[in-house]
Amino acid sequence: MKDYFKNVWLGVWTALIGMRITIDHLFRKNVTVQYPNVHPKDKAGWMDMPSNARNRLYVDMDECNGCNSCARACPVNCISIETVRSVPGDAPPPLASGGKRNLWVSQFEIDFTKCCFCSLCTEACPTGAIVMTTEFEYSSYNRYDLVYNFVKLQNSMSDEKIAEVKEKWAEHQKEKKKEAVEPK
Amino acid sequence: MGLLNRLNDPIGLDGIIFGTVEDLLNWGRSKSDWYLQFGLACCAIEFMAVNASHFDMMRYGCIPRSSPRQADFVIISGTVTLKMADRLKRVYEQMAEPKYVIAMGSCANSGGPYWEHGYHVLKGVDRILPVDVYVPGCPPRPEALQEGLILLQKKIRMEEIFRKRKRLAEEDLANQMNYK
Amino acid sequence: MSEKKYIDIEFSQLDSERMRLFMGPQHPSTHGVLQLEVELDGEIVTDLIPHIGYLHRCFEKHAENMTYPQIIPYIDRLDYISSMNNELPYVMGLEKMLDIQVSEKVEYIRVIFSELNRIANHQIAIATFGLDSGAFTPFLYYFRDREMILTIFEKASGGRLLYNYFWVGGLAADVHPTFKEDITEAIRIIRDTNAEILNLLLKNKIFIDRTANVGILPADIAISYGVTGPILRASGIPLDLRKAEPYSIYERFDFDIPVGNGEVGTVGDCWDRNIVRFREMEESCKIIEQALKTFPSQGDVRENVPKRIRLPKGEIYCKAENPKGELGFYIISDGKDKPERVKVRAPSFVNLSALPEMSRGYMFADLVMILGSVDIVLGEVDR
Amino acid sequence: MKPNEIFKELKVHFGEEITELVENPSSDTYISVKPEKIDEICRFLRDNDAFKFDFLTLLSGLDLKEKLGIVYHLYSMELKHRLVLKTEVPKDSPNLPSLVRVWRTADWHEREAFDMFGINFQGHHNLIRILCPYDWEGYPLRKDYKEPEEYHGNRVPY
Amino acid sequence: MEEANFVFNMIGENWIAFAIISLLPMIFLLAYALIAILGELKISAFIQERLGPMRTGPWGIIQPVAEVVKLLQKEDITPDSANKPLFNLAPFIMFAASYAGFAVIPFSSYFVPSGINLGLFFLLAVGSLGIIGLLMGGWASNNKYSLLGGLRAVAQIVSYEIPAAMVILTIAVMAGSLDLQEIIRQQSGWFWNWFVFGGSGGWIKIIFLPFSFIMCIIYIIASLAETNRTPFDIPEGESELVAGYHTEYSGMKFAMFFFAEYANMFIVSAIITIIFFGGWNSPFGDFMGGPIWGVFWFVSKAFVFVFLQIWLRWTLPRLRVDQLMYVSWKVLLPFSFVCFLALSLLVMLK
Repeated sequence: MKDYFKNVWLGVWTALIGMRITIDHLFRKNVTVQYPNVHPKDKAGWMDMPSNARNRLYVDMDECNGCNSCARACPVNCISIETVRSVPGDAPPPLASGGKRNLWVSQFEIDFTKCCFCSLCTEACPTGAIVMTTEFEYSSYNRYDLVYNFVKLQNSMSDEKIAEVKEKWAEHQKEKKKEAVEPK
Repeated sequence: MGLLNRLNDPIGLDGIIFGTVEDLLNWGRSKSDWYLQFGLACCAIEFMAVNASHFDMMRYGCIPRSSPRQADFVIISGTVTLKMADRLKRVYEQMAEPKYVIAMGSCANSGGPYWEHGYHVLKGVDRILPVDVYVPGCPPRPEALQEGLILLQKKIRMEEIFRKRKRLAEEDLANQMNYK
Repeated sequence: MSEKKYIDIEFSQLDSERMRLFMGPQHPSTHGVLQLEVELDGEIVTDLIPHIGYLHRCFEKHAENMTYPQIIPYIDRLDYISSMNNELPYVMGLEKMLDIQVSEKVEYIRVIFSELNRIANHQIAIATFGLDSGAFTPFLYYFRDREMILTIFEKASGGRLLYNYFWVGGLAADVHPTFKEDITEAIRIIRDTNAEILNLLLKNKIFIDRTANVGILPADIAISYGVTGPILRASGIPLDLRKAEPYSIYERFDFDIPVGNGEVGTVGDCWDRNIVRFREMEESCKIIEQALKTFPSQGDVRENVPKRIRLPKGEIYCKAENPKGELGFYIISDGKDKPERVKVRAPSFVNLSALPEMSRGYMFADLVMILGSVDIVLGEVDR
Repeated sequence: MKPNEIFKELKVHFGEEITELVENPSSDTYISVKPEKIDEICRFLRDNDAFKFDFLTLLSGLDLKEKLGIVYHLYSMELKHRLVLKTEVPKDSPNLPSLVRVWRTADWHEREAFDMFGINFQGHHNLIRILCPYDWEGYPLRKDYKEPEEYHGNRVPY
Repeated sequence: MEEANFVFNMIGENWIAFAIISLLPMIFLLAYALIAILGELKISAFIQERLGPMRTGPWGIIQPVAEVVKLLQKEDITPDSANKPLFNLAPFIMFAASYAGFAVIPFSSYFVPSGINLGLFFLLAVGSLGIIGLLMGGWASNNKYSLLGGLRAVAQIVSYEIPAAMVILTIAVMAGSLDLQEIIRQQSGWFWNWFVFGGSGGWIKIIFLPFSFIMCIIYIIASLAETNRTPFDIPEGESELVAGYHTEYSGMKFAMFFFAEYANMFIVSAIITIIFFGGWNSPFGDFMGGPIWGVFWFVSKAFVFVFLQIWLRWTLPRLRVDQLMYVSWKVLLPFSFVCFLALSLLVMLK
């Protein structure tokens, strides 16, 4: 009998305690960050995005030497790079930071529908061309808009140029073959 | 809220009346999106975070419903496996028209990290459902999902309700003419 | 007793049809894509068959095709609520095989972040459990606090949920400068909220009625089912790998192992499981505070990170105390840069296998509570 | 108790069934056993007061090219020691006794090994697929596994 | 007793008057539902330190309008295996039952749609009609979750009718009438004349104050159960039963259920107001009295209880079915018996 009344009392009392807590919160300042109006990059408070946040990748084509190490490091193989070897004497312009380049990067494609944003590629890159940015607003209506070809985007090589270097390399190969055949 | 911007529409009186009504209807649908409580994988945790106090999905008029019948859109938040694909399709079919799909995260977009060796992973939810908005990220930030949501609302606002049938019929006719 | 038997016979003669209910994979309280085939007699669960595999993402197949550092992002995605804890046994195992000694600072950061992530995990566990019981508000209070922990992780690693932060031989990046202050502040707020939740949810009479004496798992059955983590401790067995087989630098810290003692019901019921998690959060706070006091701020976190990992031939079983139980990786190497086989001992998978045993004979509404108290993550169950 | 002591003890009791003790400085030590009486060995390990292996931590299947391997990781709650047992079965007849009656946790572990490798645990009450769908074909974690082209109308490869 | 209906006084007793009278609660109900839905969203948000709807109009205040516009457009699905007539009828029965309750609710001393002298009894009777709709919907959906929800709802409502009826019986004894207007008139004057404080007259009632308080609490709890609100929202308990009896409903039919739920919330709040808190009476004697202010007092008192329901919903967890029965039969009912006896004694002493 004592337990019965105790239970009934506890039922009412703990409910009242809970109600006191919730009414307390009713008049507290709310914590919501109103996203489109307050952007996380605005440095609005402790919730804002740090500068090392891992979001969309960016490739600086002026820095890329086409070494393919990011593609090898990528666990999901979302980076596909096509390069064309340059013929001697027709080397691509050097890197913006001064290094030498031997490869024409004719295609640098990152499929952001596959990327897992692990930042292993940025670690592997010897020149620091591929970096993680804080840009995250790139939702789209079309899946194929999420495949970024940085060569096209940055216009580092035009289609004609790609065709030209490819042709040059093919010719170079032919000549080499000839040279290899001639000594016989 | 732009209800009257169709007044400038050069279609005529039809356009004014239907355009205004259409705008109102679209406005209602875009501002009151009830979503299906449906979490699949990692992205579901970020999806829950979007519901939580800091991001508060309800600001957009999104109220969680656990029955697909009452939901307006579904957020595919995570990897869809082949075992799940049939069930997902069924859940989608149970939803009442008009219905929308947001593919959240890499896995839903194209299989994500599992696209290469995942023998049991559906490589992209668009193979079974018509996806309206693709939100990239693995998992996307809560803000990124909110951006996807705003895109979806924009899409709903642009929809045609009344003239769709007429337009489709006209297009059909034109196609037939071309065929002849 | 005899009377009860008599009643049972009476009821068995009644021609009542059993109902087969398929709960999930789309169901608000299956914590993901679990399917439970429930046989109901009225409201009583007479049988339960879990169908899992709706999130089978072929982790082990992927691991065989990846180099060792590339596996870490996939390990994050196993138990996506406590990614830091997931990475820890894997990198420790590899370090043991490669014979790498990591620096003091790395060990400290690893412990601090593991414990923070344990808090975050338990917050979600209790929050979703409250949600299952119908209390929506505690869920959001916990998520509000969890956001602080995630921000700390993001500032350190760059990722909000999946970090790829613990690397073999070190860490991906150094911690941010305001790391200590952020964590001290976070712990203060976590403790405040915990005090609130204790009154709002855990001590609520309705909540106690829902959870006490429900889903009892006796200790011997728990061991036989291989259950680990808070569920085992709630059954009264103080097994915690941090104490039993101390790894990293856990032996330096002073903390207790909370066990279930049946305060409001029986040992090993749903309430015990939650209160164990709840108290573990406090213990984690204690560990973090101690670690912050002696935290060595000097040192490079990446000095021992090998450029290329090639394991010697052999095998290792490395384990650590995940928030959900003993997480183990059984790594077999054949001397190449890719593992021959990586097998995961997923605590959720094992814990879930005890669910039918726990829930038989309880009511359908209890089933939801029992499932919630097991605290599964389907990414880990199905792998 | 160290694995070599356990090995000696087991050798006394089971003789030929216990093949060898494999020690490797950089990795775990394990005991190789023959598959036929694995359930008896495990029951002995569980019930003997010197071992008290009451906890099956992990049961994993392996693909060893010609054979299939099964690895048991055991742990004793009371004595706090661990043991690894390894056994091999031929690929064309992968049969060995089930351990469900020794440790109940073996139930799902064995189903998983069956699902992934096609190891047939005799005496298991419910040996069906667990992770893959029930009508899935092939054993995915075998090294020679080829993923199907189509499953229920959905294309599988990317 | 003057006839209390301003419509009849103004245009006489003809069919136009009847039409107007029957439509007035509907207009009120529509406005109320919009406010209550918004209130629910906003209050829950503020309790959880969120903001709630923000992007539909300023501070999201026209969110419910958008919802109605949306629900009007949704496809109305009738499942193939459902029992179609019952499935389609259920929401209407549910709504009609709650709307019928408005027939006797006195909004003011000069307005009650139908001034029958059995008002209290009518409310009790009509309030239980709704469960037929519930059960119909649950059964006809041919969904196991719906069926479980429907059955639970019936069990719950039927058992909570009894403590509620006990409370109403007590009030009938105290007021000596079943006419709602009469009950309210007996509580006129200052707020200590309300039945929650033991009714008018006599210092002896101070001894009986605890009993009348408990009676009030019993009715509040029972009313929560009758409207399926937390902690008694078992019929639609999301975590177990997906959405309970309305799992299969979509579009406008679902809106009817939704609407009926909010209408029910108002009805029970109105009953609490009428039988315990003096209905349209001003709490401070003649201050702000009169029929026009009466509407204000009545509606604002009722809204306090609607707020209480919302507040409780976002605080408490949900009970289990057997515990629900326990609360009804073993807690509320004995307590209501004791209080009934005590308050009857009070009536005799007065």
